[in-house]
Formats: sequence, C-alpha cells, structure tokens
Amino acid sequence: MSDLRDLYQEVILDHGKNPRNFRKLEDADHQAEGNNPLCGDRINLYLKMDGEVITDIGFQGRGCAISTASASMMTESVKGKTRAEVEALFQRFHELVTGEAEAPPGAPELGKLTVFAGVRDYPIRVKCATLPWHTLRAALEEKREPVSTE
Amino acid sequence: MSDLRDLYQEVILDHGKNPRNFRKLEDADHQAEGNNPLCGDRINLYLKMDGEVITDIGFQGRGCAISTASASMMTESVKGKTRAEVEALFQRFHELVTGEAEAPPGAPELGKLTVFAGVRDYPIRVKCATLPWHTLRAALEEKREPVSTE
Amino acid sequence: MLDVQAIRKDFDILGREMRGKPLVYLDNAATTQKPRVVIEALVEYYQNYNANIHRGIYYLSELATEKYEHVREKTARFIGAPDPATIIFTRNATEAINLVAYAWGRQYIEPGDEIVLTEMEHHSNLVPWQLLAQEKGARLRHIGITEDGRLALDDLDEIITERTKLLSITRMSNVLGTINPVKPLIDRAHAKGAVCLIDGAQGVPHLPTRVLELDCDFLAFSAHKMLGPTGVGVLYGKREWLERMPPFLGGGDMISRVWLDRATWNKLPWKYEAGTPNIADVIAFGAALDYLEQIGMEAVQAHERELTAYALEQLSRVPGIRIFGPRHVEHRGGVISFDLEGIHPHDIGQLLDAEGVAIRAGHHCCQPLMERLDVSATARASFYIYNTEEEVDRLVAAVRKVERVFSRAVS
Amino acid sequence: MLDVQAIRKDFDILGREMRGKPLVYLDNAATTQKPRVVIEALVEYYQNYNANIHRGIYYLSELATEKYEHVREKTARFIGAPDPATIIFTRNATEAINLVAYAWGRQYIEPGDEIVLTEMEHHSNLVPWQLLAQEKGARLRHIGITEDGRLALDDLDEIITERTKLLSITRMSNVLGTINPVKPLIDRAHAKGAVCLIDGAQGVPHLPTRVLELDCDFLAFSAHKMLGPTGVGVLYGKREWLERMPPFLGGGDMISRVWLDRATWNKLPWKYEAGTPNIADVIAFGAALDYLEQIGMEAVQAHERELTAYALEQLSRVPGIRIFGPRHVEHRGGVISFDLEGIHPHDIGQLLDAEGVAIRAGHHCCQPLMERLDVSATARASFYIYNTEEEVDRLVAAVRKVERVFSRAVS
Ligand SMILES: Cc1ncc(COP(=O)(O)O)c(C=O)c1O
Ligand SMILES: Cc1ncc(COP(=O)(O)O)c(C=O)c1O
Ligand code: FES
Ligand code: FES
Repeated sequence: MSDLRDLYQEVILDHGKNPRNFRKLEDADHQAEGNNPLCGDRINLYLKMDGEVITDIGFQGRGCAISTASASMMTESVKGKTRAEVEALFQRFHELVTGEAEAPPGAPELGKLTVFAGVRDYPIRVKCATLPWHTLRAALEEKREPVSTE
Repeated sequence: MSDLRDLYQEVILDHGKNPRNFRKLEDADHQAEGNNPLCGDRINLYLKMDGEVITDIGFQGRGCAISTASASMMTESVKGKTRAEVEALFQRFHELVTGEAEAPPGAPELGKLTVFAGVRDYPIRVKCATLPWHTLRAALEEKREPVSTE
Repeated sequence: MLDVQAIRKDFDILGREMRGKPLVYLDNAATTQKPRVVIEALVEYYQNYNANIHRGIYYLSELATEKYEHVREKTARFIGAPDPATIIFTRNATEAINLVAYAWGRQYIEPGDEIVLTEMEHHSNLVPWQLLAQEKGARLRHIGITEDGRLALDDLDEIITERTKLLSITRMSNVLGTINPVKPLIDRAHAKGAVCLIDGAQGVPHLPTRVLELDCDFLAFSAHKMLGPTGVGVLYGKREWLERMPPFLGGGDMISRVWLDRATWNKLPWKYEAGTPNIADVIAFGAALDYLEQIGMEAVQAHERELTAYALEQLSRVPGIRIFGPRHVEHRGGVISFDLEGIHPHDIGQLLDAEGVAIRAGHHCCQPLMERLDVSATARASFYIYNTEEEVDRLVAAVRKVERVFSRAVS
Repeated sequence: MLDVQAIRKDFDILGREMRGKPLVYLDNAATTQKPRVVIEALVEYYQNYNANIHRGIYYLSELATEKYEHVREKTARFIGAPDPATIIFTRNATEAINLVAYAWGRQYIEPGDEIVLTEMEHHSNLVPWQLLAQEKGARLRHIGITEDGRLALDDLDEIITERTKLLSITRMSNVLGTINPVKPLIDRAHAKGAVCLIDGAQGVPHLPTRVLELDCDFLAFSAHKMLGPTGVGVLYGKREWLERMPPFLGGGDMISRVWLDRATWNKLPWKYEAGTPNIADVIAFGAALDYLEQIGMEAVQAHERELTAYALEQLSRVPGIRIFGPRHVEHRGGVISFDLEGIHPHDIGQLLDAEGVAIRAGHHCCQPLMERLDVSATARASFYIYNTEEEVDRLVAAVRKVERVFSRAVS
C-alpha cells in the first residue's frame, strides 16, 4: 500500500486509534454538531473559552481514521489559541488538504498537521479531514444547526 | 418511388381520392366509431342489416389514402354478405395485410382487396388498412365504445 | 458560418442509406443525431470507468462521480445559470415539467388559481397541468394563436391576471416553428406575482439561452434533441424555489438522514435526483454540450435560419402546398409544418421515406393545436446543424413527386 | 457451471488496472459492468437507426420502434410475465417504486391504512412510502430482523393484518445478502386483501424470477444492476392494477386524445411512459437480457452461491472481522457486508482501493438497517457472473493487509 502511506501516515493511524481529548466537556460553553452527509459520520465538539481564547476542547462521535485523527490533532493544535488564530489555521489547513496551496512539510503554522497533506489526492476524504474544523468554526459561531461538510 | 408502387396501387389511390359509400346512413341500425391512436384518424361506420345480411353500408371520417381506400373497398365487398361471411373475409384480409398467409393475387374470396398485399411491408400502415374492418366488426357486435386498432 | 461538410463527417449515420437512397434526416425536432464524440463518450465510460457514483470510495467511482458532476457545471454554463446546484437531471423534458407540477404544483396551487398555457403547447406542457388543475380545482387558461401561428397577445390582460399562479409556455413551437416572445410574457406574469416555466425542449437546442436574462423560474429541456443521448432531461430552477419545494421522487441519494418512518433531504441538486442516475448518458451529454459550445449557439441559429428561409421559399412553390406558422423567418426556428391539398400527411411521410427523406407526419403531440389549425395532422421537416441546402432540394423534389403521384389519381 | 474465463473476455473493463493493480470489481450490488454486446448495441443504435419512436413513418423510426418494443417482450419473458403490456420502462428501480406510490398509492391508500415494509429496505423502498403515508395519514409497519439478518417472522400476525393495504419488501437485501421468503409473505398479505410490491433491484439480477409464481402485484428493478446500461428501470404490474390506476407522469405518448383542458390515456404500457423514452438504453438492455438468458439464471445463482460460500469461509478467518447477514449460504445471495474491529469501513474501502479491489463502504442507502445493526457503515463486497475465486483471494489478502496496517498503529 505504498501510495497510501501518504494518506495513512503513522501519526494519523495513531491518532485515529487513540484520539486525544476524546471526551465530552460537561461544562462546555460552546458546542456544535457536525456531520458528513457522504458517510453519515458525526462529531460533537465541546469548547471552553476564556474571552477570545480556547482554554479547553473535547470531541466525541464516530468517524473514519482520517476524521478522528484530524479531530484529535486539531484539538491539540487549537488549545490556547484565539478565534483569529484558529481561523487562520483553518485557512492554512484547508489549503493544505484541498491542494490549493503547496504547504512545505513542516510549514510553521501547521506544525504536525502537515501530515494531512496526502488527503489532497483523495477528494472524497477531504471532507473527512475538514469535518472537525467546520464543526469547530460552527461552535465558535455558536451555530445551533448541525453543520455539514458540503 | 418504385418500391412504393406495391403500397400505393392505382386502385388504392383512386379509392383514396374518391371513396365509395362515403356517406352517413340516416336510417342505420348498426354503427360504430373507430380510431387509430397512432395518428388520431377516425372513421364512423353505418350499417343497415336484414337479419344476418348487410343490406347497406356507409362511412365517414378522415384518414390517409390507405385507410380511406380500405374503407371504401370494404364497403363494396361486404354489401350483401352475412355476418359469417364478413368475419371470414376479415380473417383473410388480416392475414393478407399482416403477411401471416401468402394470399396469391386474386385469391377468390378477397377479390380486389388483394391490392392491399403491399401493406405488409409497412407495419405501421397495417393499422390504417385494418381500421375500417375493426370498426365494422364493432358495428356488427353493437359495441358502444369506440374501437381502436391496437 | 458553419462548416457543415466538416460537421457532417462527425455523424456516421448521415452517410448511410435509407430505402436505398442517401438518408436526408429532417426529423430533428423529434430527436437529433449524435456526433461521434458523444457515442465515444458512452463507450469510454462503459469500457473504462463504469461505476455507481456518490459515496463510492474507489477510483472508478470517484472518476465517474467527478465526470457526472462536471456535466452539471457544463449544463449550467450552457444556459447561463451561475449555480450548478440549480441543475437537476431528469429522464427527459417531460419528466422535468412533471417534477415541477408535482413538487411545486402540489404545494403552491390552490382552488381557483389559474395556470396560463398556450394553444401551441406540446402535450408534455399540457397534460401535467391538466392533472394538477383537476386535483387542485385550479383553472387552465390558454393564450390563443393568430392566423400565422404566433401568440395572440391582444387579450393578454384578461388572461394573465392576479389569479395567475403559473405561466408555462414553450420557447419555440415544435409544429409551427414559432419563436415566442417569452421574455416580455415572463415579465408580465412576474408583475402579477406568477411563477414562470419555460418549455425549452425546442428552444435550448436551437437558440442561445441565458436564464438570468429570461428570468424564468424554471426551464425544462431534453438532451436527445441537442446531440445528446436519449434518457437525459434537464430542469433548471431558481434556487429559492428548489429549496422551498418538497422533493418529488423518494429514494437513494436524495436523502440526508433516513429513519424508518421519516427522512430529511439532501442538498441541492441531489434532493431531486432519486436512485441511480443515468450516469453514462449524462456524461455523454457533456460531450454534446462541448460540441455545441464549440460551434456556438449564435452560429447554430444563423445556419438554421438561412436553411429555413431557403426551404420556405422553395416549398412555397409546390402546387397545393400549405405552410403553417409565421411567414417571416425572424419569427421562427428551423421547423416547417405543411400539408398538400387532399393528401394525408402520413401518405406524404410514407412517400418521402421511399425517397430517403425522413420527416415526421402526425399531430406532433399537439392535438389541441391540430384542432385549432383544423387538420388531423401535418407533415413536418425540421433542421439542425448538419442539414444542407442540397437536402432541402431533395425534400422539395420529393414533395413535388408526392404531389404528382397523387394528382395522377384524381384524373 | 459458468465458463467464467470466457465471460470475462466479454468485459473489457475487467482487464484494466486500478491504482496500478489489476482491477477486482466487487461492487456489483451498486452497479454491474457491461459486456461488449451491450456497448455495441448502443453504438449500433446511434450509428445506424437513431430516431424517435412511435408514430414515425420513416424506416429508421420504424426500426427503432420495433427494437424498443421487442425488448419489452424480452423483459416480460425474462421475468415470466405473459403480457408485454404489463412491462413499463422507467429510469431506475427507484422511479418504478415511486410510480406505484404516486399512481396506485394516491388512489388507494386512505387514512388509517397500513403499509408493511421491513427493517432491511433500501431508502428507495422506504422514502416513497413515508411520503405517501404522511400525505394520506397512513401508518408504516416494519417487519424486524433477527440477529443473523433474516426477517423476524414471529410476530407477523400482528404486522400483516386486515389494515394492511400494501406489503412492499425486497427480494434480497443489498446489505446482508439475505434472500427473503417473499412468496409466503405475499400469500399472507394477499389473504388479508393487501397489494404486494417486490423490490427486485437485487433479486432479478441474481435469482430466477417468475412473477406468476410469486404472484406479486408489482415488481421493480434496474437494468444497470444486471449488465444493462444506466437510465433504465422496469416496473411490472398486474394488468388489473395498471388498467385501474391513474397515470403518473403526463405528456407525449401516454395519451390517447388531448384537448386543451383534459385528456384520455393511451393503452398499456404506454399510459405510463410519458415523453421520449430512453430508447437507446432500453435497446441495449435487450442485449443484456439475451446475455443473461444465454447463461441461464440458475447458473448465475449457482455460481454466485459457490463464490459466496468460498468468500464467507475465507473472510471468516481474518482476525477482527465481523460478517453480517445469514450464516448459511442457502439464505443469501452474493453480497457480503463486514467490518473489522476498530477500523472504519471507509478506511477499509480506501485501503482496498489501493490494492485494486473495488468494494463499497457506507450505509448502502439503508440507514435504518445500519441503526439496527448498530454501525454507521459496513464494508460490502458483492459478486456477479464474472467474479472468480482468485478475486476473492485478492479481496481476502487485501482485507488481511488492512487489518495488519491498522493493528500496527495500536501497538
Ligand atoms: C434493494 C435495492 N432497492 C432499490 C435500489 C435502487 O435502485 P436504483 O438506484 O437503480 O433505482 C437498490 C440499488 O441500490 C437496491 O439495492
Ligand atoms: C415543445 C416540446 N416540449 C416538450 C417536448 C417533450 O420532450 P421529451 O419527449 O424529450 O420529454 C417536446 C419534444 O417532443 C417538444 O417539442
Ligand atoms: S468516512 Fe465518514 S468522516 Fe471519513
Ligand atoms: S395514417 Fe391515420 S389511418 Fe392511416
């Protein structure tokens, strides 16, 4: 499965199997639900904010390795960031996985998230990788309707 | 139009242009309406019977050369015939135009009607040739519903 | 101008014979022929990447999905619709109109409402509204036609009123060739608050179409009348209507979530595409659109107009002929209905067939119009990009021959 | 037994590569591949006699009409229907079911009536009835399923009752592979006076089908799942129902006479076929039917059963695998749904794709069944006449590899 190594990198497989921050925050002050209509997978995202800054974040739901790893690594990346920083990060991530921009591996802002670069060759899986991010944005905007990735 | 000579024989063109018995019988005791759903053409048939014998017959309506000629020549052939004779004649005519049986030109029962043998090569026109006959049978059976050729 | 000889080379069927004579195909209003690229697109699909689309996670399915959805974008561009999600693929124009009659009509038409049609509509733009009107207790109104086959606009104020909920009219008559002034009619109907559907089955294949300029709420047409395969129709609809309307057919692909007793709907356009779509033919339709776009719809229209002017002139000299529809070529597309005195159109068609000339004879799915013209049928020749003046000459010669054969019989 | 190697030669696509590996196509429940004769039938039609059918009075149109109607006879014969007029061509199985829901359902379903479905139905056999039930105030009932994915028939007396107006069930599950005992269920529903529709989308392509023996009132299926082109579905209906039901779509061809404000209907089967049909694809479907008939549906079923038994055996040895559906191969067709512990089916599908193995991952348009199985999706391999044991081996090897790749990550 040589070509697939790019998609299923070790770190993705690891986060897919052992997602970090996989928990409901009982005292969340922001939350949102996201779903991927293509596969029916869902994610619930919970946030605690201090002003503009995300102080805690957790998620639950079921999804594939890509979406679970993306959610897991996203929670790690955004903790302690402001809304504006998250938004900027989302833009870079989106460019990375859709292949709109060539992010050199290790692009400073993205950090470990560059492992998702392989997704760009699998259009259907782009939705998997971005689902947690769309849901995060919805939580920040306090959307009530579940968001979906289309 | 050499191949078409068989279909549009002189006698058919003549009856098509100058149909015989093209009139409504005001004192008809049997009548029926027929229509060809393929083209929307219609024919009205009027009969006077004496017991089992057709003593007078007329038709009206609009149709192509084939159906008009067929109606015209049919009226000439069945006048004076009994129901049973008409039914036998219809069977022979049907075999002729559908090509189910090879009727040698001038087959005695069919008489002049053998000019319709050419119809067999044009499946769509079989309905034109048989429309008057279906309508005649309906008139004999005193059907109230308009008949159609399918 | 079109390079018609080059175009003809793309259509193998035009080189074949019919009844031993070179085929002259003049039944384009019924269906057009298909260029080689369209046929090849079908073969390529089935030989290389046939797979069911949407949600397939393997390469063939991804490719098929991408190609299928790409044709939606092409279709949108072809009619000037900015948003591909407003393009719904159906089986044919007829189904597209029925979709509106069911999904929009059952929701928004109420007793006493009026639906405005014309006397020249195709059965496909009459019967769905009759069924709807009967079900809802609505009333059908019909814009009449003038002696030369144009819409009679004099008493329009009485027909399009506050009670009008829908105006559904053809862009171009498939019998008379009349090109209708749909834009001012749409404006008038909109001013009264009505919704407007354009039956583009004849319009879209022959005239440049910009839905935003027309401002129609819905537009229906068929791929097979514009070089595409059979089995594909298109419904364009304004997003606001497509969002508000309930779905039409229920099933796979048109849903978002399904429970045993209820369901929620997919986004546009999939909300209206239930079950496995006609994948191969939609993809091949893309090749037809490319072909037409390369020629340019202005050029298509100009070519047909020239041919029609020539045919009208030549045909009008045939003894006993009667030509229906507008006298001036600016008011018509490449469709010419005619009859010959005392000769049934089916006999004309049969005799032309023997000459290798394929035309249509019949009511052309416009029985009320036949009634209005006081005929049971007409003979109809209709042109497309590959037809030539020589073919018109063959038509005219054949029609003259019909006339001679039959006049012999009168003597 | 089938000569599978000879069969494979008729399918060019089976010789191609996917992701650099020879293609193993195991998504036949979604759509099958098409043999060369089917593709050739399309090309032949478009190159030689493409024309609109019915009422065309020239040679091409007569030929096209004859071929199109001839396929109706073939279709009738294929399912043992004595009368070709009881065969209606639609776009797909989904449209065929919706036709019944609209034309029959709107006429005969009343408030309080019950419609009996099962928990394993495809969305296409759920959503149309949900829409109907909501509109009419009818109630949906569902036959449940057992642990091994068969219909739970214990409480049938409570489900099929005097209130049952319709039983609509699938002959074979597209997820579990379960072949349902439709005949006794139909008899039971008939005894209560209900009408019975069989969703034959999976059944007809894989099992011999005799409608007279089944005694179903309606049967729906799709050409594209049985070697035919996309864009063709079939509805078989008993003549008494097709005669009594109102039409579904209104438009050209389905009428007898049309006035401006009303119309009368054409005879069967045309009453239900509005507008230009999918002529080319119906004709090509004829070639698919010939192909299957030549093989024989008993042989098709036997081949699939053998392959399924082998696959079940091999797959069941993969660590962490869970196989859904009946354990015994007599109760199932060639569809195997499975998952691997802790691995999402989409990841399985993706990794199999990289091995050249095309399977489907997802809810397979059966969300309520997924709910019942307590999964969000399954991976599904499904077979047809051209699949081999070697391909099953490739599948199994690939699944094992998936398992290894992912278990690495746990360590
Ligand atoms: C059991 C079943 N019913 C109905 C359908 C719908 O078939 P189509 O998408 O061809 O309309 C399918 C196909 O996915 C199926 O498997
Ligand atoms: C004006 C018009 N409307 C609608 C239709 C119906 O098109 P289709 O048969 O492709 O549905 C036609 C085609 O005959 C037409 O000419
Ligand atoms: S497959 Fe569902 S989110 Fe990836
Ligand atoms: S064409 Fe109408 S009866 Fe012959």
